[in-house]
Amino acid sequence: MPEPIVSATGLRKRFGRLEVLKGVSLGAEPGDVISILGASGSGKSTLLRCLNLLEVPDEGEIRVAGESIALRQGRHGREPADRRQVERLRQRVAMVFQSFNLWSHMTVIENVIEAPVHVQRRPRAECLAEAEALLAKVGIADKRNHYPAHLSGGQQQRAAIARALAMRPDVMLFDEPTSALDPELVGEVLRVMRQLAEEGRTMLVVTHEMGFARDVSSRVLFLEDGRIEAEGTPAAMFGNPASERFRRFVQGRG
Amino acid sequence: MPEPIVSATGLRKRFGRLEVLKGVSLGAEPGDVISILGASGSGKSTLLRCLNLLEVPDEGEIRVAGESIALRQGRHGREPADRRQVERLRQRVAMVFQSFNLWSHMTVIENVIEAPVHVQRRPRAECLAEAEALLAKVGIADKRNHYPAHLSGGQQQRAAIARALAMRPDVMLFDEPTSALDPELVGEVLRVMRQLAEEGRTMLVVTHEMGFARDVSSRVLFLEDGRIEAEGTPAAMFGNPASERFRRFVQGRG
Amino acid sequence: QGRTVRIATEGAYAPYNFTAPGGKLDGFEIELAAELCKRAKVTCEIVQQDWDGIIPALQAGKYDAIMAGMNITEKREAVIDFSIPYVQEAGSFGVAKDGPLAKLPGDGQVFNFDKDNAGAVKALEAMKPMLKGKTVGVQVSTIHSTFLDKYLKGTVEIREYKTTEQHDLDLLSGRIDAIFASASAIRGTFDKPDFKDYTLAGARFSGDVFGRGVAVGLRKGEPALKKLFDEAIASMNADGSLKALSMKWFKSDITIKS
Amino acid sequence: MDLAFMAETWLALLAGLPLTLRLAGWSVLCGGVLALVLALMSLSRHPALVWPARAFVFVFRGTPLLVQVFLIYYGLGQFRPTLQAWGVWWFFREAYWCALTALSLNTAAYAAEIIRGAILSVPYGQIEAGRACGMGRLTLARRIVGPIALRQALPAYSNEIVSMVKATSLASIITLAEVTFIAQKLIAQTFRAVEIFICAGSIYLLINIAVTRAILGLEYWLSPHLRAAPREPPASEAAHA
Amino acid sequence: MGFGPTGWGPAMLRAAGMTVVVAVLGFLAGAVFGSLAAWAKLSRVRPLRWLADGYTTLLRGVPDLLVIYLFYFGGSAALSAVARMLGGQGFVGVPALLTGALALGAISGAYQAEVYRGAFLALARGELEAARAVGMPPALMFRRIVAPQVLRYAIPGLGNVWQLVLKESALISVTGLVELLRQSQIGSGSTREPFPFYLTAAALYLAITTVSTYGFGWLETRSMRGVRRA
Ligand SMILES: Nc1ncnc2c1ncn2[C@@H]1O[C@H](COP(=O)(O)OP(=O)(O)OP(=O)(O)O)[C@@H](O)[C@H]1O
Ligand SMILES: Nc1ncnc2c1ncn2[C@@H]1O[C@H](COP(=O)(O)OP(=O)(O)OP(=O)(O)O)[C@@H](O)[C@H]1O
Ligand SMILES: [Mg+2]
Ligand SMILES: [Mg+2]
Repeated sequence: MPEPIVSATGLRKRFGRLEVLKGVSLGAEPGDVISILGASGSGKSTLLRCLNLLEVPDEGEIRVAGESIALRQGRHGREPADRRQVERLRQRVAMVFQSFNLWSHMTVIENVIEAPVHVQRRPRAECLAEAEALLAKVGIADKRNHYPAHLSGGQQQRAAIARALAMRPDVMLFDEPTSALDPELVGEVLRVMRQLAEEGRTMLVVTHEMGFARDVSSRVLFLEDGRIEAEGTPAAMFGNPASERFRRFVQGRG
Repeated sequence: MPEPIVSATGLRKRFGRLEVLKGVSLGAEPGDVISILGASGSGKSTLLRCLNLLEVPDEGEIRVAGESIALRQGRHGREPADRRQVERLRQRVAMVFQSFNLWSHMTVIENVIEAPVHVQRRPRAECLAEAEALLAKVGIADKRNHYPAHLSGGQQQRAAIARALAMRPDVMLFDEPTSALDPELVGEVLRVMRQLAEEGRTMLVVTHEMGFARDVSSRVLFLEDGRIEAEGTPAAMFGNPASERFRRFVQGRG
Repeated sequence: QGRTVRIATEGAYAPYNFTAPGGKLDGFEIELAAELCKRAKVTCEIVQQDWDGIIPALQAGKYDAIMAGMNITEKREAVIDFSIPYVQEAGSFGVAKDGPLAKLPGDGQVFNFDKDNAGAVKALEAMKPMLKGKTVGVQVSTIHSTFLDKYLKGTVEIREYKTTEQHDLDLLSGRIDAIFASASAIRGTFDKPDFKDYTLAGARFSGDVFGRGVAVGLRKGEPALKKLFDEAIASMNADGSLKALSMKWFKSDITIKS
Repeated sequence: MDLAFMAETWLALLAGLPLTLRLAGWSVLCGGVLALVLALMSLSRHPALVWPARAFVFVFRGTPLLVQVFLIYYGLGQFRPTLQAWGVWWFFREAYWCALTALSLNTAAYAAEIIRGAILSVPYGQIEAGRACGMGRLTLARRIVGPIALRQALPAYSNEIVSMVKATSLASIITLAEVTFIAQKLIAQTFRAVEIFICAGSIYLLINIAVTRAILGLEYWLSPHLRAAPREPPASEAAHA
Repeated sequence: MGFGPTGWGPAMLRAAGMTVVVAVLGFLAGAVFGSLAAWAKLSRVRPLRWLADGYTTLLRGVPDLLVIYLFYFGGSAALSAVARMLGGQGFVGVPALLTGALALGAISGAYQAEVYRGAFLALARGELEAARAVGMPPALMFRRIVAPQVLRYAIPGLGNVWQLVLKESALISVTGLVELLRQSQIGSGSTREPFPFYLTAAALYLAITTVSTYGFGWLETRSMRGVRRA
């Protein structure tokens, strides 16, 4: 069994009084596509954000590509011991935010080439060409010179996906990457993601698309109240759910 | 046939060179639930925003509750002739934004009672009680005193829905009201909407939930490139789509 | 004749006029004003006004007279009237006791350009070699700065200060080699312990640019008021009470003998 | 109004312009650099950095510039032997350097607050997005926080620059013959305060109009995202990458 | 300094009080002028924008002393002229405190306008739309949504303007008001001992600043509720 490229052990995270993650462990091997399901407020976004240290877990260990992220007790709670290490790791782990977070002072194309050019220091011309291709792939090539404020919701989401892909990351964290998309585009984006999976890219996807969880992912993880309530292959999870709670969740639909 | 409570005739809207709406007409009678479907960027949000004059159409007429909204040619394009009239209308037409737009300096409960207390001038105590009930209904009663920045995506969306409902509007404009929700909550929110429909509330819903469009709405409207490409009862639209384009759209899902 | 005359003073120019800790005005001109008003049989009210606005506010009519150590000069006469002068002081240098200028020739003698022009010029020429290249501080836009400009420009480097305290401080810090001001102002400063190593030096000058002395400033076109002040000053000069006041506040007689 | 007199006054005042400009320019520049350091110090979480920065801002914002100029020039002048022993007297001996020091320290305190506020107003999500793609602190500051904060700080900063231009007039109390010094001298000679002030005022006004226009231009250039969408997508490269 | 009959303490304290009064009045007047000007600047009506631009450019651009001169001497000259026309005579003084506060208000208003405008531009557009969408009329929207958020972003800038006004209050001594710096000048001219006076003045200004810094800090924390910080 190959070494996991990302793994978390015993993650705990609290905001004030509220404990959002209550000991979560997971591991993703190269090429894994893990769907993270769960009710609203169950801690899915927080889990993803912990994996690239946007939130520092109060307890637990995170390993990326064989390295354990060193954490230490700082004055204001736990903090990364080595900033450089975290920055290095983040270049290999891209994230698509639930609220997109496009940079408002840059056009779409500028948003996309920002990290490749200024963080990874790849040649600008190459990045531009790649960015154009990515924008075409997600279908917003004509909006390349627009500012985010002038895009529709779905266009923003696609720009955010292109931005993450442009970093050529090993691991991608998607926080509801298709929430603002119409069925056609959902299909398109899921196709892109499947293709990435085939290329061996690892993905962790928070999603409400049961179709995606069932058809594309290699593993499904059901989060409930800060704990992993159920976990398994899509076939096992959807075919014959061991968890009563998960069964209800999936059938929740009206 | 009853008089439509909202109607639009020949709406056109352009942003710079881009013509986003190219002559859209629609009418909603009391109790109607109209699903608006369409690809990303097809102008769905713009259409909704025109209906309550957040965008002023370049051409066309909008009527609400029998009144035609007076528009005039101002220095900077068209503008409402009578601000009061627009304000009056907006109190009867509530909107849930695609990006929620909760007021960041107010807690959830303050967001919900803001308009009833300060715009509609209803007694505070009554509004508070009603707001509590609404928050409970959408399942975020425990977050009443949180600021929007501390909520998960789904929680923000539900707060936005509660805020719109608190105005007791005649017409509700929903811009993808379930995009950030898990299947269970989608079911819950759709149940609330169905209930509103039964109470005779009129709704226009931009959605990517085919299930909702098929099961709840009284009419489905398919927008393509700024025009209404197809329109009809759900049965007619889904059962035997006259539009080839619409059939492809619905089946888009990968 | 029963009218009220409002007189403005600065209240920050000891010993002419200054403010006591409690806010009460005091000084040579305050006592003088009281006596002048008594003799002129008018009621007086003294108001305090910052120096920068003192002439504009007179012209605007905020008060009727200025008694603020103001010398009669041509430029001022172009915009306001003056009474006859009540005191006049010679200009003098102040230097460090152990500095290069301590031995300035002239030794405290007063030369008047109007009465003894040749003598004054000679005394000045005698001082020039020693002053050459030195930096002298002076209060800006005063008769003293006019004097330096007219007679010593090119010989000394002139540095202009807003107030006399400021050039005193710079003398102390050694940024300048001498100050040029009225003898009473210099003496007032050099009495302080900080300045025990400083002294008046060289010849003193009057006449010409120094003008005709310190007088009451009045709005133009009020001859009746000018007459009241002129007569009162003349009468105080005549009976020696002005001299007594001068002795009290300046420790010397600087009244004008005609 | 006496036009001939005004014209003559105006020309006389122009003699002070170079000094005024030099004082304003250098103090804004030096003050700006110091302000950035101070703002970053007070935003850091380290008490050893936060407190000195706060104390500095407190003292220099809290006392009038006039008093600062006075104390730096005349006050330090009283410690000449000490300063000579430290070998810095040559610096404090000169009114020009003292004025520049006081003006720079003063504007640094104000600008530090402006910059701090601007940095705090950068939306959190934008910073997170930067972190998430592995930006180091410097890149994040240069590419994301800097541009957004700069845009946000400009109106307030233009206030500060403009008031700095005017504040150079306080250098007149330490014998520097800039525009106001000359104006006051002329007033003392002619007593035509209002006319002379109007002349002096017009000089400051012209400088300040130039400054504010320049900053407005910069502001406009930096905020295309607040304007309408591009008329037609230019095929060229990104506008100001 | 001292507080005895020969001490300058009480006089300095009184002057400090005058400084505070003038500064507060000037700042408040400035808030009114400033928000009007900011509103005009953001409006779509061109002449209004020009007017506001002219106001802020002029009052920020010319030395403050000139503005005070014009308000004070200009104001009383105008009043006197009016009085003469009505058959009165002589000098009609404008109350120094009133002119001082108005002049400071006019000046600080020009600065505050820029601060408010900048803060307004930092507001999230979507939140304004949400307000419009519930039918808020402009005044209500201003009071409930815009003002609280503008204040949030404006507070650091306003703190600066307040400090500016506090110190600009020194300039109104040309109108004859005795505030802190004027009192120091009087004191140092009368005693020929400048340092004690300027140091005391600095200490008193710092005391005022301490209180106001604390106040602004409190406001800032309060208004920042609900904002996530990096
Ligand atoms: N303020 C604006 N300025 C310029 N272009 C705009 C603006 N708002 C929207 N557009 C453009 O108008 C088109 C329609 O936008 P709209 O938001 O109505 O799409 P939508 O149908 O809601 O899409 P989605 O499902 O992605 O939300 C898009 O191409 C968008 O780029
Ligand atoms: N910064 C914060 N401060 C306080 N509470 C927070 C913060 N961020 C998240 N929470 C709380 O933590 C819980 C989990 O949030 P999270 O965003 O992880 O949920 P989620 O599973 O992503 O939900 P959704 O599907 O609605 O996005 C929520 O109850 C939320 O209110
Ligand atoms: Mg989430
Ligand atoms: Mg939309």
